Amino acid sequence: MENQIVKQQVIRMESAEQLVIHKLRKRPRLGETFIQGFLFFCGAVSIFTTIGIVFELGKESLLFFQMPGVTLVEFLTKTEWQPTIGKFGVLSLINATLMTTLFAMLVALPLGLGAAIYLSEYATPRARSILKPVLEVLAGVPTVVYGFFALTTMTPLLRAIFGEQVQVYNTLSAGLVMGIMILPLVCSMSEDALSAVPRSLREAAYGLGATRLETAVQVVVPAALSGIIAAFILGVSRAVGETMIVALAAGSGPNFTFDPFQAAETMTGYIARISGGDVSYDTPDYNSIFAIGLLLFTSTLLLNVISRRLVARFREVYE
Amino acid sequence: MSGYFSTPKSNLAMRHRVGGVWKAIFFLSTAIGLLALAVLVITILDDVFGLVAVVDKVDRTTLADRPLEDLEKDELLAILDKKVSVNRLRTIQRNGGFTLDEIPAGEVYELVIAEVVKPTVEESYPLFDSLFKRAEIEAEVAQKHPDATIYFYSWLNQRFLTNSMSTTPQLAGVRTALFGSLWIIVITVAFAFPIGVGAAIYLEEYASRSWVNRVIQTNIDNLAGVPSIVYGILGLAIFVRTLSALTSGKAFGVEGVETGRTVLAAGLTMGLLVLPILIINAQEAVRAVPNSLRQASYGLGATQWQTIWHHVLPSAFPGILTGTILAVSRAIGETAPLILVGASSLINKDPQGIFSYFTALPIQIYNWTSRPQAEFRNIAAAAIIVLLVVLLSLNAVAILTRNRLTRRAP
Amino acid sequence: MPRETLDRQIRQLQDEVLLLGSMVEQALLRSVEALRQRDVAAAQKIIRDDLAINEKRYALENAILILIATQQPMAHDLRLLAAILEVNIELERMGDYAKGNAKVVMQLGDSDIQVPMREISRMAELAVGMLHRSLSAFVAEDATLAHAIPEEDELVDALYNQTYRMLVEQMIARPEMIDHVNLLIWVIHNFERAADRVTNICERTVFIATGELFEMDTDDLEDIE
Amino acid sequence: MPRETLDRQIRQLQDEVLLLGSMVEQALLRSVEALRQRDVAAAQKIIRDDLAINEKRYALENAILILIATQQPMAHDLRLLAAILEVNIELERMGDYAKGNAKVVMQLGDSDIQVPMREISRMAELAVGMLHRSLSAFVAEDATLAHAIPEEDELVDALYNQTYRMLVEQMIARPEMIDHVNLLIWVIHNFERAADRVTNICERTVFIATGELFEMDTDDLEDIE
Amino acid sequence: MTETLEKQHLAIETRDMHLFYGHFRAVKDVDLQVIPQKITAIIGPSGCGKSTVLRSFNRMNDFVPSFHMEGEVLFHGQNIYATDVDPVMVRQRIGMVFQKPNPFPKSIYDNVAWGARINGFKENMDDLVEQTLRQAALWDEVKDDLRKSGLSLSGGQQQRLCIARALAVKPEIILMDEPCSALDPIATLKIEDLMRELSEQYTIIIVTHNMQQAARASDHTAFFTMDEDRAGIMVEYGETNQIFTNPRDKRTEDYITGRFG
Amino acid sequence: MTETLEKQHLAIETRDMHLFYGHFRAVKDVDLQVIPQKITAIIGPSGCGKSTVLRSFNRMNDFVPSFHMEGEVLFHGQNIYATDVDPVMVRQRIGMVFQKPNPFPKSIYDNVAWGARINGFKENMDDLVEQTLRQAALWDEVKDDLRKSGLSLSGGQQQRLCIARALAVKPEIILMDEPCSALDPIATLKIEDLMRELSEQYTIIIVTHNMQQAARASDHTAFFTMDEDRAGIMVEYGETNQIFTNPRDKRTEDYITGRFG
Ligand SMILES: Nc1ncnc2c1ncn2[C@@H]1O[C@H](COP(=O)(O)OP(=O)(O)OP(=O)(O)O)[C@@H](O)[C@H]1O
Ligand SMILES: Nc1ncnc2c1ncn2[C@@H]1O[C@H](COP(=O)(O)OP(=O)(O)OP(=O)(O)O)[C@@H](O)[C@H]1O
Ligand SMILES: [Mg+2]
Ligand SMILES: [Mg+2]
Ligand SMILES: O=P([O-])([O-])[O-]
Repeated sequence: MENQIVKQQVIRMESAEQLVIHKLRKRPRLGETFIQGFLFFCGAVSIFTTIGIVFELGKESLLFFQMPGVTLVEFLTKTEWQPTIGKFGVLSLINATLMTTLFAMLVALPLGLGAAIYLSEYATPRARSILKPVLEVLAGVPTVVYGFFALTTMTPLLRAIFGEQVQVYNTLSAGLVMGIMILPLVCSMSEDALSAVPRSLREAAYGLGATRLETAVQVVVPAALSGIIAAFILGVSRAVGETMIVALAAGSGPNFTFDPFQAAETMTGYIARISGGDVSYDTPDYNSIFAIGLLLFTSTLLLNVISRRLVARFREVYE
Repeated sequence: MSGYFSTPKSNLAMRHRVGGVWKAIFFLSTAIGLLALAVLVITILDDVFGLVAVVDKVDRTTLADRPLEDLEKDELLAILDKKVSVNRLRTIQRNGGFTLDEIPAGEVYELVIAEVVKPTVEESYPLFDSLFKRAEIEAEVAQKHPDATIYFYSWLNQRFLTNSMSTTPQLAGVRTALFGSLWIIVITVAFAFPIGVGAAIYLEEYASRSWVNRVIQTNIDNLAGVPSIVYGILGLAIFVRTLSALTSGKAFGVEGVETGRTVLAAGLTMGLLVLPILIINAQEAVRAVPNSLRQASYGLGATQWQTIWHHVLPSAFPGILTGTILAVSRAIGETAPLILVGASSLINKDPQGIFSYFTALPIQIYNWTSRPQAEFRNIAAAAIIVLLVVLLSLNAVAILTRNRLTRRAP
Repeated sequence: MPRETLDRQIRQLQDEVLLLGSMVEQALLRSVEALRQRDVAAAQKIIRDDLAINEKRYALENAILILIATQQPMAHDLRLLAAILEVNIELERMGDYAKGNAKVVMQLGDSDIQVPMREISRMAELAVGMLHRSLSAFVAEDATLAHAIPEEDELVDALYNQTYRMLVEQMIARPEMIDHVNLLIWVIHNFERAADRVTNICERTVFIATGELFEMDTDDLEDIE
Repeated sequence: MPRETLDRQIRQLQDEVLLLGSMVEQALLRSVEALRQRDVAAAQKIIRDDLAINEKRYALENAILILIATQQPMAHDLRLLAAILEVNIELERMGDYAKGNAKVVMQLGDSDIQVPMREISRMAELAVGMLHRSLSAFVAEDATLAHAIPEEDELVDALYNQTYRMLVEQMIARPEMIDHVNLLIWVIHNFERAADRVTNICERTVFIATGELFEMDTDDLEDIE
Repeated sequence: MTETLEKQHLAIETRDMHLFYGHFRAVKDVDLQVIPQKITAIIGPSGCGKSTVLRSFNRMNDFVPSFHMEGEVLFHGQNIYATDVDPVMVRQRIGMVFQKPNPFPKSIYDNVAWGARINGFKENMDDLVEQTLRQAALWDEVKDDLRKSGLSLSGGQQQRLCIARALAVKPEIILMDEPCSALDPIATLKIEDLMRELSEQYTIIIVTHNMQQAARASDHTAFFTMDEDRAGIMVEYGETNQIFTNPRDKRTEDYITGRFG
Repeated sequence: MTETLEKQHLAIETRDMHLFYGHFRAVKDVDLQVIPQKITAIIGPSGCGKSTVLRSFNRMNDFVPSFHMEGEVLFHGQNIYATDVDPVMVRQRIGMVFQKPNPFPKSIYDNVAWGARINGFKENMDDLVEQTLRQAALWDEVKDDLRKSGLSLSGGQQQRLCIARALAVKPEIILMDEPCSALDPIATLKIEDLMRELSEQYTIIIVTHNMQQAARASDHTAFFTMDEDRAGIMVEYGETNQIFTNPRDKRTEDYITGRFG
């Protein structure tokens, strides 16, 4: 009797087994394969973009350097930039770029970090939930507006303070306003890094009898350091690549000077000015913007790569 | 401190003092940031509103015995007929795409002012001066422009929104630029959204750790940091020059557009520009979908696409949407690439399709800002307000949509 | 209310205890019957059946250990299990008494000794009755009942003393029967001890119900054992 | 190696078992001495001291329960605790035997019964020796030793039989002494049972060491008890 | 215990199973025979490969790119890693419940119905939902509002919802990876009772860190540990009762008595 | 038990303590008397306010803006919520160890030294670090490389590092909020042994979800539960041995035997 039951069960199971083998067998899913192919193409579009950038910049730059009178050495060492008369020293442009960047970072770094610390360590959640978006509005304002701001407010302000030595177009004004523009970026990224530091770390510090400042500066900031540095570097990269503020406020016309009150054209400003009118193709002017573009592209790329590395390292620790 | 907790050796008082000082410093940093925002807004408002001193080229009282505003349409038409050449009238009608008979009295009135009265702003004053130093201003105007009328003027007005470009600040408007910007945005989104979301899904859901995918990912991350002007150069080289046959519409038999400096080229350039941002935002949204959800789905015997379509995308959608809108608002404000692909601030004809020449809001702002006359600064400020309003409403839409979607699917 | 598994398993254990208890009760009663009938075969059967009692005891003990190891009983559950362990040991011992009686039956054979059957029967009934009720109280965790049962022990003791005297008289009367009479003394002694052990079961019942372990008073002569 | 608390507490328990064991050994040996001296005072002391044994038994039992409730012992630890619980019960019972002997001493008073002191002493020595070694084996978890000890039970049984015969002869010779001789039979019986109980301790030792619970063979006449 | 069992009587059988992440051998040479309609627990120290083993039973490991395996995992006598086997199909037959309750952000009803729906369930969905929710001992608590979001339930209820969801696909085996580690003790006990009931119809394999849970809730227990090269090995496999009262291997004993490491 | 104790002999005493988050009364009317140099466990179902109570003992709740309390928490007879008491000082005297090991991303040495340093410790820091690491039973495992990051340790080691770090500030009381819930059973038992050793010098209060842990590791146990309005209340408080073998309150019994809810 019992035996019979077992046998029946075996039979039932065996037929189940047939069923299973049948059911487990693979079946083609064409739709899914097609979708996956399409999605891959979407991912690849960005590669085409990069190739496009590198190829175009490279090709035109090559044309530029093949033009008579243009040498790479001269390009990188001379301080005078007058393509129409055959002077190709990009240093004056670079110098102006560095100056505006420096001024920008002098504003953005301390204020951005200070604000970030305030928001993440001191402000009540309610205050933070209001203040942070308000600050981020600053980041959303188009840069051409900042250019307007530099021209109509910052420059008159500087002239009011420092007098007539301040030219209408000057790198200081552009740089300071750029700093204001970058401040929310630095603040927001730093704040993200700070608040990504687990609450438990702060509680640990408080639990040891630390004050708020000690906790913030000695525990939270070091823990978020690579994230903060990444924010700084990204800020620098942003400043280097920023166009509209300098185009409007820093002046048009290359000028190799260290005087912050003087007008001086940056790399981006130059590109914008030259291409603003109807440039005719294959002129020195036209080709030079590609060479400068290439310079811009490589330097910002470098900064971004470093910044991203740091963020990745930061993530590794806490995620 | 009392009782048990008062230890003489405690360094606490000192530590609390230092803490207080630094707290003040940190707060100050935040305050300066906020202050900057406030000053920015005030600067703009300062320029948008204020007193103007206006001198009419033709005295209004010579045109009619009543104030011009009160005239009937046919009376106004009569003035036009009398004072404006037939050719000029024809040009106006052709450019505007209307005939004088169709339009309402109000618009005819505008024409009379613009073509006959031709008021010129001799002097404009910023808002705060206008409010607080009105007397001085009146005195100054009375002295410099004895026949000017002074009144309080908002540079941001209906005419500003509906007029197209003009070389006269009072008559210039942003309609063409607004349409240009809208066209660009539509093209940008149509191009970047599907590709961006697709790429994000590919990278987050399908990509294995092969080098191809790593390269794609790194590449996208780095593209996001490339200055916008470089995209402009790219757009110039590719869309405007190399592909000019396509972007000018010649390849499709469209006539009348000679170069590739069209809305399409600008939209595609902007599309490339926002694509990495959009991908990264979408990736973040997709990544934020907890893995447990996917596992749950797979564990029930779902295929990969079923999992993505039914669970990952719905959950990520609010995030993707906000990410897209953020990317779009970036595109609206971008100026530099448009300069390179050849937006021309002098266009006063609305774009008729993707193969039209165009101008855009930020280009208009840039152009007006860089002009020397003070009145252009006023309309630049007005255009800035328009731009900011567009941006803010987009953001508001983003936030609202996200909130609604997240509430529905908690 | 979770812990269904634990509850079910505890109920099973309690059932097993009752089963073991009734096996022991049967063995005790059957040993009296075997003595009455001088039925050697029945006695042998009792001895054989004691193996089953022993086995059940070990099985129960093992089950309790497994339950403790796998179910982490606490508080009342744990006290209950500990108590079952103890009751289990007591029951097995009582089973041994029945076996002892059976061996006596075998050794007596058909000797013409006078067995005070009425008294022995009465003692057995009393002891088995106490056992039965103590197990009911145990399973029901009825502390009141458990408190009442040990008092009946006095009856058993009285019967024991009475029967003991009768047997000693028989010894004196028939010295050649001393060996056999001694065997009968074992028998009544076994019942007396069985009743004694019931007290322990009652102690455990009170322990489960209240968590208090205390010795119930059984301070009487038979302690000389 | 964590579980220091559990290990320490188990060691303490084992020490307590050894202590209880030595209390019981003392009580048994002292009961023999009291019998030899017919020392009623000493006997009374033994009876009083039995209270301490009982108390210790309950304390140990309680400690084991607490340990099970709080330390979640498993596998070997759990078997050990269960075994201690069982050994604990056995020891307390053996303590009762000593008390029983003491009561016999009190009842004998200065009756002129012939006590086979040599044999009883020898039995006591044997039984206590077995107990002592069984506890050593138990604490050391020495299964080999535990297997060897029960075999000595035969010696005790043989002595029991021999002494029993002597006592029965005395009964026959002096029927007026039957009551008192019966008391002496209790005494030798107590030692015989004590030796028997040692077997249980050995069973538990094997159980701890191997996890196997099996009854050691003690199938001999005294099972008629 | 297992030698006498015919292979068709086993729910899952592994043969010489080795599991790798890249070059790292995470689990070594496992021969495990899971008895149907019983609860089998896998216990062992952290990192010994419990989850890896469990996830190899329904090819959840396929999603880890570096993962590969050697040997066989037999289900109804068929190697589920054979090339012509569709992992999606495997997962329909062998369901899974995860460590953290992970209901879909949908209604309770849809949570249960979704899996059945994509697998082509055509009959009365309402009945299925009710039936599986009853099976998962959740019906009474949620029947008043099946439209409520699955996320609005308490942790323990969510986990039971996840179980109901798995049942709705009509699997034969349910894998559970520490299903109670995010729950409080009471919710845990409820899930254990539920497992016990389910084991009348389903084969359940549960990974747990909580030895007591394995002891309480399982019929068979497999103890894993790591050998010198950090590969997980199965040290002992047997009836739960035996493993916890009288393990055969010293390492098992040390682990369950807390004397390991 | 506690009535005979003079108040200066108590490590912590609460009087009519009510704890609120905004308008929600999370914990109601607790009168708890913590015995010094003993381990006191707080157990109870999820959400009954265990953590809230624990964190009120060193004013960690101050960081929750909506939190406020009524009643008194006495430490050496002084209410630590009195207006003139500095919470920073309270936290120096009453240290805390958290659920997830949270070493600073600094070296092992600095992890231990930091707390002492900011609190003005002026003596030999190396000695202090060694001594506290020894106390935390971690010295032997890390002495070879104190420069290594605290994060490179295993979970159990990290938690011991966190304990060492707390000890370095020389507190009198150590609060632990589920210190082992992120650890495996073996690491857990190690921490429990450590607690036992530390209780010779320190008063330890531990919140745990794991009843077995409370049973194993504590001297006294307080059982909390929620009343009808979801406020936490202390149901029973007594010796651990008694609570787990013979609780006085039905609710305690139900909870520890797993029959609650
Ligand atoms: N995706 C993965 N890639 C590489 N190695 C992995 C991966 N998942 C797990 N491992 C490694 O495989 C080993 C076994 O991991 P597994 O998660 O199976 O252990 P476990 O026993 O489940 O541990 P736990 O109890 O902590 O969950 C570990 O050494 C782990 O580091
Ligand atoms: N920061 C807070 N704001 C508002 N309410 C809170 C906060 N923290 C806890 N609560 C509430 O207070 C009550 C008690 O929470 P608490 O965390 O103390 O419980 P618990 O017993 O520690 O629970 P668990 O065992 O889950 O950790 C809960 O109802 C909880 O929702
Ligand atoms: Mg795992
Ligand atoms: Mg808590
Ligand atoms: O069973 P006992 O030998 O102790 O009466």
